Order: sequence, then C-alpha cells, then structure tokens
Amino acid sequence: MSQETLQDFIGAWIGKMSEIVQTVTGSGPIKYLINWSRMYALWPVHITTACCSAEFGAMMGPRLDPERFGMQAVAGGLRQCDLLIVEGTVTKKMAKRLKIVYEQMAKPRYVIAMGDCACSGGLFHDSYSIVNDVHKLFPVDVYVPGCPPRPEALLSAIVKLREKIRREEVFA
Amino acid sequence: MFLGEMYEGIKHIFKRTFTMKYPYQKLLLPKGFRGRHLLYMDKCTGCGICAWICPERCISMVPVTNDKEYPQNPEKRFPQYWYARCCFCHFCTDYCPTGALDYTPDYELAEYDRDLLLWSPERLSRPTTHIGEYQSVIHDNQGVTYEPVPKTK
Amino acid sequence: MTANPPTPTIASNEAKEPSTMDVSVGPQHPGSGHVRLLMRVDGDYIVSIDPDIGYVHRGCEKIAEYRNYVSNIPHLERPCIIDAIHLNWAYVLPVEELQGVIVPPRGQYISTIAAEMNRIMSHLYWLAINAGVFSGHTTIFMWAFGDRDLFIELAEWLTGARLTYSFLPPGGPRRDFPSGFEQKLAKLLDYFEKRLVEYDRMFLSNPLVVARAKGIGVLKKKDAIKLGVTGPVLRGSGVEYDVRKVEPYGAYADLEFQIPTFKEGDSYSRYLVRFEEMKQSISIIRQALNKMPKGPIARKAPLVAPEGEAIGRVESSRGEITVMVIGDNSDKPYRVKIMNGSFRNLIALPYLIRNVHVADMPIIYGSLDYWPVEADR
Amino acid sequence: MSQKSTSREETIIEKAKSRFPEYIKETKIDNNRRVTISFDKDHVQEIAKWMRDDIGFDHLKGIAGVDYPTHKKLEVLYLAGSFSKPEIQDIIVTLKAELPKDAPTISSVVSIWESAHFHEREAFEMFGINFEGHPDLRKLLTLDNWDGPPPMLKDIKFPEMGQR
Repeated sequence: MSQETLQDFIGAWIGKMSEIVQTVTGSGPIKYLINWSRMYALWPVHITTACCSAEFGAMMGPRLDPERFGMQAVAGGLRQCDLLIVEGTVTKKMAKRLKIVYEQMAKPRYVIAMGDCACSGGLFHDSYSIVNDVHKLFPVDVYVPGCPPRPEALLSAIVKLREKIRREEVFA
Repeated sequence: MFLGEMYEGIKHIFKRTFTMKYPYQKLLLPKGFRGRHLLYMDKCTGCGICAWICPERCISMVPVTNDKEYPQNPEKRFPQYWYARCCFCHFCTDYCPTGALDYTPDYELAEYDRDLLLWSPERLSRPTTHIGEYQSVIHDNQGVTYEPVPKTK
Repeated sequence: MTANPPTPTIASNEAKEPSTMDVSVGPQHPGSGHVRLLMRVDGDYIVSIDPDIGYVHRGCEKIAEYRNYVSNIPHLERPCIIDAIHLNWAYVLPVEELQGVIVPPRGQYISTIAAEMNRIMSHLYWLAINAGVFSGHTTIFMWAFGDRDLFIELAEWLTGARLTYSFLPPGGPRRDFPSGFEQKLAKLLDYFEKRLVEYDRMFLSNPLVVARAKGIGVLKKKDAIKLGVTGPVLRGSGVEYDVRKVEPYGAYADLEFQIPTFKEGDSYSRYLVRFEEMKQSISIIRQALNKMPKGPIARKAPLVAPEGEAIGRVESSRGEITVMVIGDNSDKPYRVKIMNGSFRNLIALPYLIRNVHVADMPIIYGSLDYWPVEADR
Repeated sequence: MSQKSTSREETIIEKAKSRFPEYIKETKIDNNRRVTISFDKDHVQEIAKWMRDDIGFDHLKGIAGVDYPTHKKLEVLYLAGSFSKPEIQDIIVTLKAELPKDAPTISSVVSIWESAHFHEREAFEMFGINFEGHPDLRKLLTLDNWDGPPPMLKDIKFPEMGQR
C-alpha cells in the first residue's frame, strides 16, 4: 500500500469517526454534559487592556467571589483559559498584542467586551490611537455597557454568557 | 515563626463569610445611584441640552411615532441613548432644565448584540425593574454580613 | 546590595553580552499590568530594564481640546480611575483660577472628605494588587478588597458612582451629604481603624514580607530629588514634601496632620509611608467631619474661560498631579497638560530595578505603585 | 498677597535678569506662586544649570509643548520645582522657549535635570521637538510603526473629531 493510499485511507477513516462523534455529542445528554462542564470552568485570561481592570479586580475580590461560577482568579497560561474579558479601551498598540493573545487561546473561547470603550470606543471614541470596534478583531459574545460597569453587572454578563454556552452546539 | 499570622488567619474562620451570593442577593442601591436613565416623556421639551452637554455625544434627539400628544414637545423629539458609549456621568440629568431625566438603579444592561444597546425614548421611560433588598451591615467583631433591609423604612 | 548606580542605562541600545537574555514582562502578565518591561536578564540577575509604555495611551490631552470645560471632566479623570477625584480636582483648580470662581467653604470640606476617602481606597487598591497579588500574598488581597468595597459603598451613596465620580465640576461638588452619611462614615472609620491593626499583624510585620521588602530597591534621598519622583516614593526616601502642606488647597489649610516620611528609602519604607497615610487620612476625615461649616456647597461657574494660563496641583495617592490649562476665551480649553505621579515615578523603574534578583522586580515595581493608565494618559 | 511672597518671586526674576541680561526675553508673575520666564532657546542648558544650582529648582515637573499655528511658532515650557529648599517649595517656575515651527530643535536638559528623561521623549513624540543630546530619544507612547505626524500639533486634524 503506497504512501498516498495510506493517507487517503486514514483521512477517510478519521472523517467517518468525526461524523460519528458529532452525531453522538450533537444530541441529548452528552451535549448537555459537555456544555455544562464548559459553563462551569470559565478561566479568564490575565490581560488588562485599560482602566476597567479596577472593577474586574473588584469582581475577583471577596464580595462577589466568581469562583462560585468556576472562574479561577489568575490562570497564568493562555492554553488553560477560555474566556477573554476585554477590560476597557483597546489602543492600536494593545490591539496587536490582544490579537496574538486571542489566537493563542484554545477553542472553545469566549469574549466579553467589558465597558463602553471595549463596546464602542466610549469616552475616547474620537481619539487617534484607539480601535473603536473590538468585534473587528475577534467575535464578541457579550457586550457590557458601563464606564466602568459594576462588578455585579460584569457577573450578570457572565451569567448571560453561561446561558449562551448551555444552548450552544458542541462543535460550533 | 508564623504563629502571629496563623492566629490572625484562624481567627477569621469564626467570622461570618463576606461573600454576597450575587444572583440571589442584590444590594439595595441608594436613591441617587447613577444607573440607567429614566425619561419622563410628559416633561421633556426636546430642547437638546442633554445632547449638547454629553461628553461622548451619545444622545441623539429622535422623533417618536406614537399617537400620544405632547403639548410641551410639538415635534415629538426625545433623547435616544446609545448605552454602548454612555459613561453614566449623568450630566444630562443635572443640566436638564425641566427635570425630565432621572436616575434608576438599573445596571444589568449586558446584551448579546451591540445594536440592542440603542435605547429608544419609549424604552427609556419604562420604570426600573431592579429588585435589590440587601444591605451590608458592619459588626465590630463578626465582620460584615448582608441582611435584608427592614421593610418598615 | 546595589552599588552606586550611574544614570539609568536603557537596555534597548546597549550591546548585548552573550550571557544575557531579553525577557519581556509583557502586557499579558499577572504581575505587570498594562505595561511591557523589557528585562535584560543575566542568569538570576536583572542587568537593566526598559519600560515600554503607551499601551493605554488614549490621547487625553488631544481630546481635551475638543470638549468644553464641563464635559472634559469624565474623560480627564479616567487615567487614574482608582483615585479619580484627585485628577478631577487637579483639572478643576486651574479652570476655577482662570474663571475666578471661589468654591464656598462647605464645598471645600465635602471635596476634602471625598478626596481623603478616595486616598484610602486607592491605598487599599495598592495594598491588594501591587503589594498583595504581585508578591503572592492572596490573603491581604481578599482583606483589602473587602474593606475597599465598604468605602466604595459610601462613595456610591454620596456621588452616585463607584469609582468615576465626576464629582467636582468647576464651581464646587455636585451633591451635598445625604442624611445619615456622617454617622455611617464615622462607624466605618472606627471599624477600619481596628482592621488596620489586623493588617499590620498579618502583612506589615509578617517576616516573609519584611524579608522580601526590606533593603530592596533602595532610593537614596539625593537620587530621589535628582530623579524628581513624587508621592510616597519621595517621602519613603526622606524628603518631606506634600502638596497638601506646601500649597494647601480645599480645606487642608485648617486641618492638622503630619506627613509620614522614612529615611531608608527601600520598598518596605514605601509600604510604611502608605500605611501611615491611611491612618492620617482617617484623622483628617474625622477632623473635617467635626468642623463642617453650613451653607451653600457650590457656585455657578461660567461656561467660558478667559485668555490666560493657570497651573494647579493636588496631592493624589500616587504623588503630585500638576495640571496646566491654557484658556483662549472660548468654552473649550486651548491646551491641557497633565503631569501626574506615575509618569514622574516611571524614571525610578529603570533606576531601581538593576543588579537585583528577578524575584525582587515585582516587589520594587509594586512598591512604586505605578498605574500604567495614569502614566500613558 | 502678603508682601513677603511677592518679594520672593521678584528676587528670582531680578537674579535671572541680572545673570542673563541678553537672553531673558520677558518675565511674568501670575497671581500666586507662579513665575514665567521666557528666554532664547539656544541657552537653555545654561539657564537650567543656573536655575538648579543657584536658585535651587532641583527637579522638573514636566515639559509641555504648546502649538500656536496662527503665530507660526511652537512653544516648549519647562515646569521646574524645588524639593530641597522649603522656602521656595511652593513656587513653580515655567521656563518658556519659542521654537520655529518647521524644524523645532532645542538642546536637551537631561544632563542637568535627570527627571527630564521621559518628559523629553514624550514631547519629541507628541510635538516633533528634536532634543539634541538626549541619551535615548525614541518613541514612547504610540504604536511602534506609527508613521503618522506628531499627533498633538494643532494643524493635525482627525476627521471624527468634529470641528474645533
């Protein structure tokens, strides 16, 4: 069996297997189980883009304690994180690094645009060094208005994101 | 070597937990909390001072197409807020000559889609839906706890 | 011990010796915040450091020329959001000087009390993040943020917002004290004073913290003056300089308080300065609460500022904020120049973090209380 | 204004005038504790060294660039203050120098006031003022490959900024 036919055979075999896996996880309890496990382990990336990080820190504090939702405070490595919270204004200089951080995160990854500046450029919408729409860099799941939004508002956004994950397709 | 610090830490085991169970316990916010705006459409004259003073120019005066009549606002132009850009400084509420704008303790405005953050005048005039009935109480040696606000107040 | 360091040698244009390696403590880092510190490392020793700032540069000064005097306040106080009222006050002082507006005494007292509350919150934020999380002391992070939330609740009751108060437009504060505010504030100050004793036992006299901070990052008095650093960094090196005493503004002229200064100039003495300042703030608030005069709190300020140039300054928790406003007889300022504490302390970073262990970098960086958003403006 | 404090500012101006009669252009005392001295731009180092050694203004609070397109000139302001001398701690001296708009260059004062290191880098980037003799004059705040013009100049307009 020559090299090409071996690769074709393995390719076809893998294709068939992935269909089986998708049909199995696509319906019923397994999909719910996978989504439930994703919902309860949202580890945020430790990158602060601007001044909303003060309120992100306040949310990580003892009063709201997001570890009840499975959000570990400092996750360190990017591979382990699956939630990128864009905290505040994204300048052009930071946008370059933010894009790299987003690409390094493992799928499935979710993005919350926290604060006006991440949603639409907010107070500094007419500045020369700002990226106004963050959704041009990567798809954003939840927008949180407020400058800065209250820690409870951010936690309500995370509860909203969990709703979205629960109803999501496993291999979206 | 660390007995002082460990004793300090162990003492805290017997204090009450500081965490507020957020979705089930929400703080009762003071009356003047700068949350979402509340528009009284019968007082607004459509003068546009709020749009002028807004630091981000996020208020736009839009005509309202409903059958109600507003004697004080013939062209029926009311402020429309784009909450993706509003910084909640509430200069508009302070500078409004007729007092048509007010504070509400609403802060849960997160949306999946950014266009839903464009609040039309009718949506702004809906009363607040926020139910917060807990307050933080400081006990000298027990730390801080959260108790429901007594209804009598 | 660090030898007598010459002028700060910046890593980027130095010839690289074979044994050194560039480590970028970049914007994505648990311990650096929104700044990238390009560290040149030789084994476990840091040869030199080149701060690459500007990740949160939003051009506040350019935008300030396109907004009128009142709607400049929200975006001019965002740079140091943890200590928002001081930047707001520093911007408003020269504007009021240009317009010739005098804030009535009760308004001065309200601004002073709100500023001192904000100083305590800002020092608690430093204690939690810069001193706590950067050195891995998570207990003090949880304690300090817990108590900071109590102060934030009071500020929210007074001004309506948690951090971004926009509380002092030209002419005076926007609101008076709500009823019952003074009693709750006095109760919180008593509770917080007892907590400071617990902080002292858990953090300051903790042998681990002392071992990591004492004798690290020594900035002698002569160097501190030469580098022009400001705030607790300056007072930690023995220079007794505080704008509240040098040029009293608000109600500081008739309140008695000391300026805590320590001679050693190492990271530990900067910790002590901030702890003492929290105690001083508590006594300032108590004195101001007793001496509150009655009367109006604000005066109507015109929208236009005449031709001219004015410089106002304020002592924020990170140091002296100097703001220069040039008016040109219109409702928009012609030029606003902000010189705040973090940007002036930036030069101490490459100066101190040199010939030290890599593990000392977060301690020195944390003791400078460098808030990158404020430095980039 | 008490008599004692005006004399402090006037003594500084007298000393400056007597020391550099031909370089000092015009001096101004604002209402309190602010002295403005504008001088010829080629002698910035001498004046700075004299300010630091004889008078005692030992550190720089900041360097502000101000652009006047109508008068075709670019002003650079050095705001100096004093830590070591308590009697003049509350005075801020503004040394003002005028630069031509097309090629704004001035010699650097980093050798005199160490604290001017990052202020000069920021003024270089924001206004395009070239400080000769600065040890490491690089861009500080905007994106590394921002090849745009210095953003703070008045004639650099940004479309979404609206009218001035």
